[in-house]
Amino acid sequence: MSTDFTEAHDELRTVARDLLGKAPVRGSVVGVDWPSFAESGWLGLEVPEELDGAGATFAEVAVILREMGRAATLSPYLGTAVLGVGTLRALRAYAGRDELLRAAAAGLVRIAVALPTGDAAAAPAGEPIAPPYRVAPSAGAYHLSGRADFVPDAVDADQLLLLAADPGGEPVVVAVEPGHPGLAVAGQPVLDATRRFGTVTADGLVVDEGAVWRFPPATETGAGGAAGVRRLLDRGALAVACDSLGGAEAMLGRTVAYAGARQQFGRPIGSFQAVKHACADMAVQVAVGQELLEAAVTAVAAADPGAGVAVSRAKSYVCAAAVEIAGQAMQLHGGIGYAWESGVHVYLKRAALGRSLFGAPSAHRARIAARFV
Amino acid sequence: MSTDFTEAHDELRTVARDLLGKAPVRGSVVGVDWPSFAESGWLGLEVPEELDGAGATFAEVAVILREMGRAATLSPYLGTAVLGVGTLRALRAYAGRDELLRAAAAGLVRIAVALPTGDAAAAPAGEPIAPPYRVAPSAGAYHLSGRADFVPDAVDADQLLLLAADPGGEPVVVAVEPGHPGLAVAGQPVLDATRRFGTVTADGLVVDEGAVWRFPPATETGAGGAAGVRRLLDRGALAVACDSLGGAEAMLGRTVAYAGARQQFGRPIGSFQAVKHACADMAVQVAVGQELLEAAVTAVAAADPGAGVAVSRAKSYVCAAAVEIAGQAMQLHGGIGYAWESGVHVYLKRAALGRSLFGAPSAHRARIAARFV
Amino acid sequence: MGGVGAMTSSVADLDDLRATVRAWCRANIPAGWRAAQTGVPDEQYVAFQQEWFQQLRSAGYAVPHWPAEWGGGMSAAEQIVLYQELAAHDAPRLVLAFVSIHHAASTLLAAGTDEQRKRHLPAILDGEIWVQGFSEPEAGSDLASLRTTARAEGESFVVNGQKLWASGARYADWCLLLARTDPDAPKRRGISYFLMDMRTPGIDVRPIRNAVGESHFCEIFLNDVVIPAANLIGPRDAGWRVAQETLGAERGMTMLELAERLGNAGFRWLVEACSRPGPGGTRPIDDALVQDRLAALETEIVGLQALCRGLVERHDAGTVGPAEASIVKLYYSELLQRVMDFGVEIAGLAAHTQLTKAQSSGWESGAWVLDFIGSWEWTIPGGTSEIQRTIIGERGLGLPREPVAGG
Amino acid sequence: MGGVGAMTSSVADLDDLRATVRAWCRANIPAGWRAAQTGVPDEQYVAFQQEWFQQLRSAGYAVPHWPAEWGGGMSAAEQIVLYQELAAHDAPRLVLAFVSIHHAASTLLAAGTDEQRKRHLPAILDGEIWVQGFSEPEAGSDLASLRTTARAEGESFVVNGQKLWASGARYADWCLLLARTDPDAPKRRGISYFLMDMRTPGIDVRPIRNAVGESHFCEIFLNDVVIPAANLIGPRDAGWRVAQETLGAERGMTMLELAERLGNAGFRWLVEACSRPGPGGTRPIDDALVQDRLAALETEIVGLQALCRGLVERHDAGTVGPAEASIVKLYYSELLQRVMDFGVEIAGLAAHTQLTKAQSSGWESGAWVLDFIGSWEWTIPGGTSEIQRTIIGERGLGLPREPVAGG
Repeated sequence: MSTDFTEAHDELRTVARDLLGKAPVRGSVVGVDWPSFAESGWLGLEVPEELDGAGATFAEVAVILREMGRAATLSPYLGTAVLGVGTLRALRAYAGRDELLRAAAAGLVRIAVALPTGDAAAAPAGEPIAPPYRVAPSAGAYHLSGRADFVPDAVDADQLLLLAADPGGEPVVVAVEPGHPGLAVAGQPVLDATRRFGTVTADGLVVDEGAVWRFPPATETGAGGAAGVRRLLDRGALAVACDSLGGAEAMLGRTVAYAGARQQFGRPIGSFQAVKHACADMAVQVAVGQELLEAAVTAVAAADPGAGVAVSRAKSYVCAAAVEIAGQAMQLHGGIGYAWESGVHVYLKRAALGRSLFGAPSAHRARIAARFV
Repeated sequence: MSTDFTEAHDELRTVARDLLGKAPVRGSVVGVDWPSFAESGWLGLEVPEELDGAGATFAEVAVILREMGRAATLSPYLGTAVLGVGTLRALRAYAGRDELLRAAAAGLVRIAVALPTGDAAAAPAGEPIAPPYRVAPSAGAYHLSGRADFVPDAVDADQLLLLAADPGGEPVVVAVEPGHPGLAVAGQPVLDATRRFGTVTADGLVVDEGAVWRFPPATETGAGGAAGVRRLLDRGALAVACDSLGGAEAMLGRTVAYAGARQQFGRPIGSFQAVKHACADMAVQVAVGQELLEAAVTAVAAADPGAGVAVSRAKSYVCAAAVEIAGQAMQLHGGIGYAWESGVHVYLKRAALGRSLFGAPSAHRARIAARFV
Repeated sequence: MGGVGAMTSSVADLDDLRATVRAWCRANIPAGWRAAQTGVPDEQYVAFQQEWFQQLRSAGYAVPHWPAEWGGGMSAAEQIVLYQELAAHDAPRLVLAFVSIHHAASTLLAAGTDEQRKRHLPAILDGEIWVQGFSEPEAGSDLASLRTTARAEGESFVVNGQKLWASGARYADWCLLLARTDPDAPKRRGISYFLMDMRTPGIDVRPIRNAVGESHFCEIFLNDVVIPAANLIGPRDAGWRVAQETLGAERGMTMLELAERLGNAGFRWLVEACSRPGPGGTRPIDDALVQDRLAALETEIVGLQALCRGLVERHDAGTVGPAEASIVKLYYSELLQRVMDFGVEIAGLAAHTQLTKAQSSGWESGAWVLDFIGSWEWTIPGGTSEIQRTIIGERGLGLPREPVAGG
Repeated sequence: MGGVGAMTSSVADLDDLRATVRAWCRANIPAGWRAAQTGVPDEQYVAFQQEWFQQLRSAGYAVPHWPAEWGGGMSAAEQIVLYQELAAHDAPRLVLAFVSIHHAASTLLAAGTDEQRKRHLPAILDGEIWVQGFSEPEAGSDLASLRTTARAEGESFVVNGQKLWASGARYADWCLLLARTDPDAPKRRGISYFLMDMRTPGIDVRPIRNAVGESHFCEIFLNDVVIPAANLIGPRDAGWRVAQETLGAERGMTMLELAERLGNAGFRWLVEACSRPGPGGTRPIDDALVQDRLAALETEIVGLQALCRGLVERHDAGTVGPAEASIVKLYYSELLQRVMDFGVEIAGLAAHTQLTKAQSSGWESGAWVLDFIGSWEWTIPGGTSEIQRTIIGERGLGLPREPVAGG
């Protein structure tokens, strides 16, 4: 990576850490108000400059995601900037699509994308990924049915993008707004109070052809709908890994600070090897996780054909490590760590949920291993 | 377990530890001379009293095995007393069989039993276990062919018992002596210099009917050849677990002694938490392993129908733990542990081989898990 | 060979007892109590606990470990049977009375005066609730550095200070209190042990919310609280010794109960979670990887159960080793954490939608994420896992102690 | 932005270099060297090592990390390419010359006089072999407590003592020696650093057999060994500082090479072992459990490789963190152990019949049991894993040091 890039990222990181660190705390949950978001320019990082975006790449989005993980921020960034913008950019250039991208970059619209967010998101190459909805033309319109669970940021979204299979099995994206007849969006509360999910059910939903958007046709370089869907799911998985690494870094930092200050038996607990070596192991995990994450981010930003495996490596390693690190943080904080007030539980819950979101470590490892057999 | 039993075991253990501790060291290998063995009475522990044995059970054999593991003894005990006597006792009461049992108890004959000693030994219930040989009647005699690898104590054996399938698929045992035409026994040197294995090949081997011994017929209580073979393999697996636990205890003891004496940074290294806590973890593993082992030994000695699962629990846990513990012993001994002279490598190699012998931990866990599905 | 009745129960007697307890469980355990106790307000939880305690008491099952003269009298072998059956039938746990029937009772029996015993043991059977007032903000793992003071004034002591992590203090009638009576003595000396009436003026109890969102832990602020000298338990300034001697007294049977619960309801939930088809229709349990983990965890749980039974038997026989309780506590708590962690993994995204767990259950409620986080309540309090490893290394294996800081 | 040429190699240049090295490897790596070097006597091993070293030297690949004026001059990026290709083509390792080209050279370059450099650097290129004389029986992890003394006598020092774990001392021409020149100074003070000619009278080298049965480690007994004062390297009594400054100098590139070897031959052997049908005809790799482990190990190896590349780049840029070398060493050594342990498991009973391994290979010879046991040569020497964790905690994370024993 060139020095210029590194410096630009450092700057972005500093700004993000500053803003997210100042974000209001609701209960134990840190949120960012929408106007700050719109102003930040983070929503349109990947939106092309001609659509008033920053024309940047996933590498910059990754910086924001990691800082949000560090601060355990509650925000609709995953739905809008990662999945929403990512989905729209993966589609053919429809007029409506471009309008949406422009609105998203400006913070005028919040998007949620209904796609598989469980282990199905990590299906090995060759195993088809079934969209959660089916769409079929009928009497000049399109009929949509299906249901997706754990759709990130679905409840507050102004725009829903539903991943559906057309009668030929090709994946398409159907754009609908909440309130559309036949569409039901319901909140799905989770223990991790820093994330919002919903179920999105389509039953008897009818849209016109203009709302059914397609991926570019397959070319020799391997694009096409199926590849597009995979890339979207990889974005989701990698976004969670970025978030988890940020959280792990926060937990390591807090634990080291606590262990250096907290006195027991007449010395700081961090001077005991049991604590010191546990922190060292956490530091090793963070270091390895960071390398795997950077490799995956670079691959995804460059649309590298090997990006999928790199994502699975980062997702499986980082998200498993993040749970262990948050758990160790709770352990090494002693009673304080188990108290609600310390906020360690916020990171443990967020890491635990992140471990399952867009594919559990074992699912991603199965995808990696499929290459060996 | 009653107090009487416990006391008898304590006495047996003390005698064994004393004798095995005094055994001559050849290179780094501790052996026991055959006359001492014959005298000890350990060979005939499970031989009925009417055949000049002790009429004891596997529980007493287990005490000896654990002490041999502790001393890393090189001996043909596994071949003769565990597998040999066990096989003979599992068969119908042929005259030749009883003579062999009597001779084995008196130390007049060394036995090797050729049966599956790899992962096949841990096949889940319901999956048939294929004997390594096939036997078929032909012109008034029996023709035997097949080959077994890693047959414990095959090379020095005076008597071989080959597990074969008859034309109906029923397991039988064929008794032959080394030198029999068509029989080839070849040493199979292994890195663990405290164990002896051989390959036993039967090619064009002819025996008369008197050498073909059968298991008792199946009854309502579930005996029969297949069950008999399973019990034999369970004896083998459990014998290795006993051995591994003894080795783990020795390694824990040595490491604790070393850590209490060795000074670095002006204090015994055992006062550092990194060393102390590692020893504590070893102690926990030994404690858990001991419980699992005792449960399995009790079940096998009582021919409990649940013995197989208990054996698989003990084998998988203890043999995996023994490798970890020997490895930690090497680590905590520092440079000394890596030196040949310390003998730690002897335990590590023995534990590593024991882990694979009569079924790897994963094979035994698969057998345990078959009950859940 | 101590322990009254330890070796007297024949196998046949134990089989009879097992049948009796089994029948009692079937007749008495409230059907569907888990669902009914999920997310209930505190008053309902307390009422349910008190009611269940009295039900067990009528059967003679509430305090089996107490001496016969006070209402107990079961041998270790009998208690093992009792706790196995209660776990096998998924009985509610005695959470509220835990400190009362274990810590308070064993302290009273070991160090109390006859008057103190008569005052409190029957009261505990009638539902008197106790809390332990040991930890302080600056005295967690290093309990001996506690700062709460008890100043002698005539026939009384005047107590000032702050206690932390006092579980159930909100509902408690009495407190087992450690306080410093000689500020000049070295750390472990000069601490005395008191029975403190929680209705005494000057006591302020404030709940602390824990990581799973419950508030059973409390802070206790003590401001000129007057405790009569008659409520000193054991000799003055010898409180540390008394507390140490009675602290682990109940550990064996408690751990046995928890191990049996982990091996029954706990492992059953896990196998059920693995057997439930996922979103794609496949069952986790058909995956060799999941089978391997299940087999490993079952093996470890069986090992834990055997370890606990052995501990109880050896405790009864007076042959228990110096670090056995620490081995069991360390192993249970870390195994519990691994089991729950695996449950969280297996149950996947859906696991995170279980926002409440059944009150009165243990750490195996089936609400995986809450149980996972709740498992730190075992690896941290009562001596962290790090402290347990040190105890095992030093007392169990005889390894040298760390040099004391500053000399 | 230190490091000559660090950022100067363009991607195209590097691609060219890769092609060149690749072609060289195909033409020069002796076919079947592993089989030929399995179980050979020492003389053959030494001859093979010297020959291979000269072959690499002619290509300019033996000491790429040295300054150009001495025969090196590759940028970090170029070295990464070189080591990746050597590993990918399974080249023999430079085992015998390891201390010479890394520790000796970096010490000479950092602290040597011009005369010392001129005397030794070209000689090393011609095959001069060096050994490190640091550890002692009572100074292992606690190296600063070494007891070997060097007494000044006129223009010389007279050395007495004993060194341990001196790898390759039997073949060595010269020794990097640490000895105490001021017996009254505190531990780390008063140590000096010498270049010792191994042919000096009074040196007795005795091989120590290690756990895998090899004897490359030696004891060195020093009995009134006279070293000219001119062979002091760095200032007198400042040997500890010099040794510390140069000790980890080579770590980055060494670890990179080892990481690449683990990721190439090492992981390839593992996949091959998993793909070989077992006695029952089934292949381990068809088991979901084995696939999961392989994926996890490959992931960790890829992480290690990236970590090593990053370390090398940051080293070149002068931005390497204080504990990065320790993180890499700890992680590599423990990962190596896990990989080999898994190999032992997978290869089963047959693994134990491989009684010898290929000399000149690294710790990934395919002889699983020997490689597994050999992996402790990474977790113990050069600072045990325990020491590395302490360094990471203290220097990397800034955690407080342990109080020193006795004050």
